[in-house]
Amino acid sequence: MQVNGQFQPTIVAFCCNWCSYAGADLSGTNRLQYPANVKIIRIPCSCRLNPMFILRAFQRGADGVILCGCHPGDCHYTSGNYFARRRMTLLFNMLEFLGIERERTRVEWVSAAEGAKFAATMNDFVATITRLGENKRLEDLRCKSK
Amino acid sequence: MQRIGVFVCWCGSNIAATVDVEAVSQALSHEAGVVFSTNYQYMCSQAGQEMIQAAIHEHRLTGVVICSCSPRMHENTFRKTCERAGINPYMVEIANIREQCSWIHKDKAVGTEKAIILGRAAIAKVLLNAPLTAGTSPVTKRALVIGGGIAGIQTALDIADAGFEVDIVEKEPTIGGKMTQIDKTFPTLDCAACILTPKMVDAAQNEKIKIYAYSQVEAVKGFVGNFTVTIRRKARYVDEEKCTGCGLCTEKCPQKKVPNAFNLGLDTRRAIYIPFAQAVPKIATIDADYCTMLKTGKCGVCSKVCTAGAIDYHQQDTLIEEHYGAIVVATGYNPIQLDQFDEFAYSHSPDVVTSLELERLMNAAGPTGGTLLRPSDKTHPHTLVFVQCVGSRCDGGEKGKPYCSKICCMYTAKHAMLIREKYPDTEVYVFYIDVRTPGKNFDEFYRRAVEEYGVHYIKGMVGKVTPQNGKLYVQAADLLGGQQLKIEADMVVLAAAIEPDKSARPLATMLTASMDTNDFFTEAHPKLRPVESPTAGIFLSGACQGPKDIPETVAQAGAAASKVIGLLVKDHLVCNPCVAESNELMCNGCSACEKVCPYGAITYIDKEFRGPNRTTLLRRIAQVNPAVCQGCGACTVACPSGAMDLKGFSNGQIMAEVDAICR
Amino acid sequence: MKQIAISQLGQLLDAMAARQTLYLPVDQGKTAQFNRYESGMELSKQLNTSRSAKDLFFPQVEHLADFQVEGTSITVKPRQQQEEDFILFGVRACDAKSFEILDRVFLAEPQDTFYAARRSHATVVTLACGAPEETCFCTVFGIDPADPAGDVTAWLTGEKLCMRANTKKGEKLLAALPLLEDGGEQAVVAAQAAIHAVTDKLPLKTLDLTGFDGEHLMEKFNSPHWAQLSESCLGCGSCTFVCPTCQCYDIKDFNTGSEIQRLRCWDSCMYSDFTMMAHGTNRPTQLERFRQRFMHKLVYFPANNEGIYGCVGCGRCLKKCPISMNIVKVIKTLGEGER
Amino acid sequence: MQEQVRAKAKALLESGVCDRILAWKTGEFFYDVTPAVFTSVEEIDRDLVYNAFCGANLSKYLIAESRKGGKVGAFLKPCDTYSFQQLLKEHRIRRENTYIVGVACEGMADIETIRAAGIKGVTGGDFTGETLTFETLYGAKTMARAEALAERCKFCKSKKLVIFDELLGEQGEEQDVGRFDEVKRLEAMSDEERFAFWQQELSKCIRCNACRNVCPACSCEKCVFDNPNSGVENKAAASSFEEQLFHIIRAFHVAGRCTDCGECSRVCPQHIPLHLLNRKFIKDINEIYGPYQAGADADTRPPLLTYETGDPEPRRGDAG
Amino acid sequence: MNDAVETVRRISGVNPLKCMKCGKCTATCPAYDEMEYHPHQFVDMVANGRLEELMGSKGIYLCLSCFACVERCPRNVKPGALVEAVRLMVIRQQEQNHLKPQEIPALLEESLPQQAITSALRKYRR
Repeated sequence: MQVNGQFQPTIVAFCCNWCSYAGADLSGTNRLQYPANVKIIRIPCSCRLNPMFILRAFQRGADGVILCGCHPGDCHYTSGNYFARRRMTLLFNMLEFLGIERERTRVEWVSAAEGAKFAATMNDFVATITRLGENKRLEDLRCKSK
Repeated sequence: MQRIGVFVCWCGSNIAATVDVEAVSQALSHEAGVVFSTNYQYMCSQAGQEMIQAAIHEHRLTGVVICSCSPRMHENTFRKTCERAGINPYMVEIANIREQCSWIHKDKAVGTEKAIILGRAAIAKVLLNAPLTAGTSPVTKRALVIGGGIAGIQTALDIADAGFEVDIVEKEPTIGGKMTQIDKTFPTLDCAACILTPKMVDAAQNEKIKIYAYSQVEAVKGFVGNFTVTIRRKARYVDEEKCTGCGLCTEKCPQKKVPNAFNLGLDTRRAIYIPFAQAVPKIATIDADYCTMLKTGKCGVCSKVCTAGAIDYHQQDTLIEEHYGAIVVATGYNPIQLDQFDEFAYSHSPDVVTSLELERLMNAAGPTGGTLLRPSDKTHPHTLVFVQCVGSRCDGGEKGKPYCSKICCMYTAKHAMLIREKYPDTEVYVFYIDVRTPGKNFDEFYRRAVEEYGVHYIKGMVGKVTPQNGKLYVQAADLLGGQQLKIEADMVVLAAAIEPDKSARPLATMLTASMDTNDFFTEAHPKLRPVESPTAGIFLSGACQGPKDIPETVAQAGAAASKVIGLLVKDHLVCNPCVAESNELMCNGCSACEKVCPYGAITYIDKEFRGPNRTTLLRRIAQVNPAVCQGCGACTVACPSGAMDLKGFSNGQIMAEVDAICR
Repeated sequence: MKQIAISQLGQLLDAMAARQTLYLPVDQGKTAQFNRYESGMELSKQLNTSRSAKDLFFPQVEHLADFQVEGTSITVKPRQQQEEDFILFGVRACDAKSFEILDRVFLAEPQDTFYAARRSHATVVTLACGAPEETCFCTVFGIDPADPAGDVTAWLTGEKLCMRANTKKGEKLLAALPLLEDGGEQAVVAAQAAIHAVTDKLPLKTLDLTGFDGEHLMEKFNSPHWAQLSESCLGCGSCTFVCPTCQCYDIKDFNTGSEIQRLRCWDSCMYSDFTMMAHGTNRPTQLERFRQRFMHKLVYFPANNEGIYGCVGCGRCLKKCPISMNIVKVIKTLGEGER
Repeated sequence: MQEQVRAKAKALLESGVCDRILAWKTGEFFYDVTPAVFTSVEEIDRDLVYNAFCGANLSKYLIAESRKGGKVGAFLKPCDTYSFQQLLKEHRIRRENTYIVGVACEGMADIETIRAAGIKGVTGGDFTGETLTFETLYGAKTMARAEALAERCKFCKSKKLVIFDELLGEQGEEQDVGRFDEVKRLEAMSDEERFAFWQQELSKCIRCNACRNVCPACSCEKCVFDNPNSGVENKAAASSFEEQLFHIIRAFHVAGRCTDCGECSRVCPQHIPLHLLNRKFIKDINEIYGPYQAGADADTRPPLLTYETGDPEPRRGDAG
Repeated sequence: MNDAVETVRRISGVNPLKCMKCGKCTATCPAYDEMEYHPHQFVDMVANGRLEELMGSKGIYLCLSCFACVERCPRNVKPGALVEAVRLMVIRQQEQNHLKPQEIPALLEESLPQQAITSALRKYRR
């Protein structure tokens, strides 16, 4: 999205309910700042993230998608993030294979105690996407005509 | 057609300061499906909740969106509010405009815009919500306590007292934990053994309590109300049924040079041992690392002297499986290793000891029989220096811990006081950064040490300790006196920081209970649910949750027990209704979902379907057990046909949120 | 008759493209496709494009209208239709014939305005077939690949491209191309003879359509052969989507977030969800779906259109079917002269 | 070989071991072979062929055939047996209702490759030997079978029949002939080049669903792209995104399950090299999680349905 | 003065507010007796902006830079680095009257070691 001639990326962050969503809450509780470009969607576990959701976000105008879950070994459901890790590893490789910038997708493990890490991650991700510019390769122009 | 009501909370100024709440409720009132939108100072207050209920009735709302604090905070509150007003509690969605909006943005325009988008996403989701009804699952009326220290014992006693069976798993040969090693307790100075050993005996004799000493938790499966735990009973090489605890073997064993772990290596014991006289269970254990028979096959003295015939050199570890409804973690603490603190010469001089070692040196059952002697030359020390905060309150890196270990100020005052009382000819210096004594009669206790016992409390730290000619040269700062002190001491006592037991981390993984960066277990809520883990059915007792003294530990142990009792009295638990569900018309029966399910919640049946042209088709389809499913959603992504979906977090709902956010 | 040297073909295409948008078959990877001409593009030498020429009049996705929802009111905004003239170059005889069949569907009342606009703005330049292949059976439907219809007919005669205007539109086009010179009649006759020499040898030229008509409708419909013919059909839409005469579509709405777009998308009667309705589908198995496609082309369509078949014998489905089941095998199995 | 196959088919019917036989049926021009079910010796004698054009993978038909009652005999080529075993693993086929005859395969010819070599107007010929002979409208032509092979057969991963009740011809071996070379070539390109490559290819897609419908892994009772409630359903790609979406999701859904039989690329009327997407997944799985061949055995857990605690993290784009 | 504190913080990379006033630096300092201000006071003075006093103190030149305080500090405050930074501040203050390269040759003496000349050039070159 362009705001006053400046590129303002739309970032969708999928956060698992148990660790990362709580980590995001903690960064709020500690008043740690990160850009408003980031909008969080709460999912029960990182393994709930269907690749279709990521593609959907890009279709609808997202410039970056990040998945945050419990650290490997800490999954509330024991194994969810391990499955998510495999799925995302392969999916991101495939997107890159199709020529879509790898920087647009990211996985980060953020625990409920890591409010600072959450904010730092989001600051970094927004900066990366801002540098990268608008998502042009996985866009659906129909959703951009306003 | 859904009729959605939107309620924007100011949270006093917490939200309203950086989000224009009026603009948000205005903007959201134009969203499709919204028939009512308002804002109010405190939605979670009585008045706020009544306002929501009134709006539900007046506008015949079918769904509610609350723009407020995190759903982790008040989702349940608002669900109950709406349920009381007659709509299904799962027709409520929360837009988190506090923790994830107003508190992280300073610019009001930015905050307002984001709050509107988050509100839209919640509206888009709630439009696809369906009323959900929770199922139930049975509760196994038996609890497991992991760790047999004072925390574990107290929890077990309290649970047993309420009439429920409870098992204690303790990795050491005896229960009792750290408290058995402590001499006296602050602030009353009563003897630890005198108050602890009766409790140990109570636990052993209580018919509801079963103690698995010298055992470890090997695997945990299941979920709240239905845990299956595999316990490894380590081989003692002594038949527990036969051993009478007479101790003859521990006197006759020829292997005498085993460091005595109970006395922290300050003296030695035999290869077959009973840790201490009051051990429970009082059963001998062979230390396989030192036993000549087990190592070389030659010896067998203990077997010969044992009249009960209890020695069994061929004993193996055994695995047993038990079922529990609740699990209490009481894994306790240990002092940290002091390798990183060379300046205090802990590794160089035996006269530099930790406070726990000092406890043993002062204990009547300890290596010196209760007389305070220097470990190096067994002489009476005349000058003692206590150093506080060793490894506590450190910033960053592998050196030390960032937290305050909480108990050191008080036990140091206790030590100083006891030494001055027993040996008035000693000079005792305590170097402190801050003296922290919140607690009933704590500060009075500390003042007595200073005022009545003449302990020298010096604000400042010890910079280095140099052992030389049988003395310890202590260089320290006296910040208030404005001088650098050089003290010639006989002994230095380090108040080492405490850390969670090393067994806690792998246990947390097994239990899927979360931990903080210091490996303390995380509580479900730091203030309101301090003895529960976020993982349902897992409770926390004692220092595994954070540094604690004995009274606090016992209090928490009781609190954890009451939470366990509250769970075990229920015959059934109400399940989370946000569980996976398979659409049998689309299911391929391929078993992908079953393979990723961590709970074994998915099974398959062959079901007959109506095929085209009046034919029938037998198809393999997946079925989800809603009582077992915990709603992680792993199966929904493994399923290629999309037959598997998650109630409350359906594909459609999440995509609707995505659409609303990216719009 | 006009002509121009093959070596000047590029200039001729440039001249046409300078007047109007020009579409012609070009090679894209291994296949030929109708593409919008840009200078330097070369006319494909392949016999036929992978997709047919119908795309230019009846595209796979047609954006019909937009809806805007504001509160409880809906505003409909129609989409713009074709307003500019364009040239469709290099259409083969079979595809040219297919336009006639599509016209019967889309130009009948009520007229499809999107299709009609495109038809009226198009000038079709057909190109006689150089080397027909074994899959060709257009002659069975009375089509002469050596003399295709269209506003202009063209022949490649070795050295020259010869062009003949058949309609006013065609005359107008040729008149506007000063590069062309008169002549070429003789070369065209020779070229036509060469084409006929091949068409005489075509293995499918004797395909017998006797009995494929309205009178035998029930007999064909109830034939026991459908089960065996359809048993290996995958139910994909490749035959449908390469077919120049298939004209079924579905209406889909797409919510962009700010508006709803109404799209008309090609559909295939081979699909399990074709004409799916609230009660389900009236063609529950692939047999019914398969039968529908061929009954439509070979029986229903001629029964309603003075005996004109819904097939032009282009042979695309013969080449493209993943399992090589096609209209020829159906005709042979169900026909009078069945084995 | 064709005679052996016919003889075996007839024997299976006559002995009553099978009630019907799934094999390949001759066509108009001999190369346009169709999968078919044979129920009589006469049909077999007349129509059953096993030649260089029997590329169709018959395993997927067994999903429906194995549920019809009675026993179906099926001739499966090496790559078909991988698909068959994978389908068994996913409980899609009732093994007890099938009788599998594994047939050795010399690689299948591709009529498009032959046409591209200038052999057009093929009306007949002999396709059983090392050299293929063609009768065409433009005279007789020949081509070595090795040259006429489909791309997938040039890079054949295995000539091993992994599951069968009976074997015709020689059992083969797994082989490594560089089937990932093309994937590597694409990987070596810049993002821009790869993007341009796939834009060019995927823009040709007409969403005929041939790739999906022929794919043995795509055997869903209802595909998400046909399900109006899935959120991704569409009839035709109305934007370049929808072209990408279909192929990414399809490849992801078969990741770890695709045996690399190559049917998707064989049937694509637009000649999009769809198998490269699947091969990319296979290559990554092999490299990251260790060698895995879908359908090679009945027990190994598919890579996306298992994990190791030490699995690597998804690679980051910004290298830090 | 806040600017100066900021500069010291930037040069040293130390946040003096992390100090919990335990005095371990002072306890460990071998130059304790010589220094007018002791390490913990030093940290406190920087934190409270008392830089002029510090810059005027001889003590900053008596610090041995042994870094024992840096090593021992439990809070990672690095008093030694702060001393170093204050010294640098003094040097920067002297910038107004520092030597210019062209002035150096005239000041050279036969007896000066080569290293001194080189380091002078390094130090005073702008």
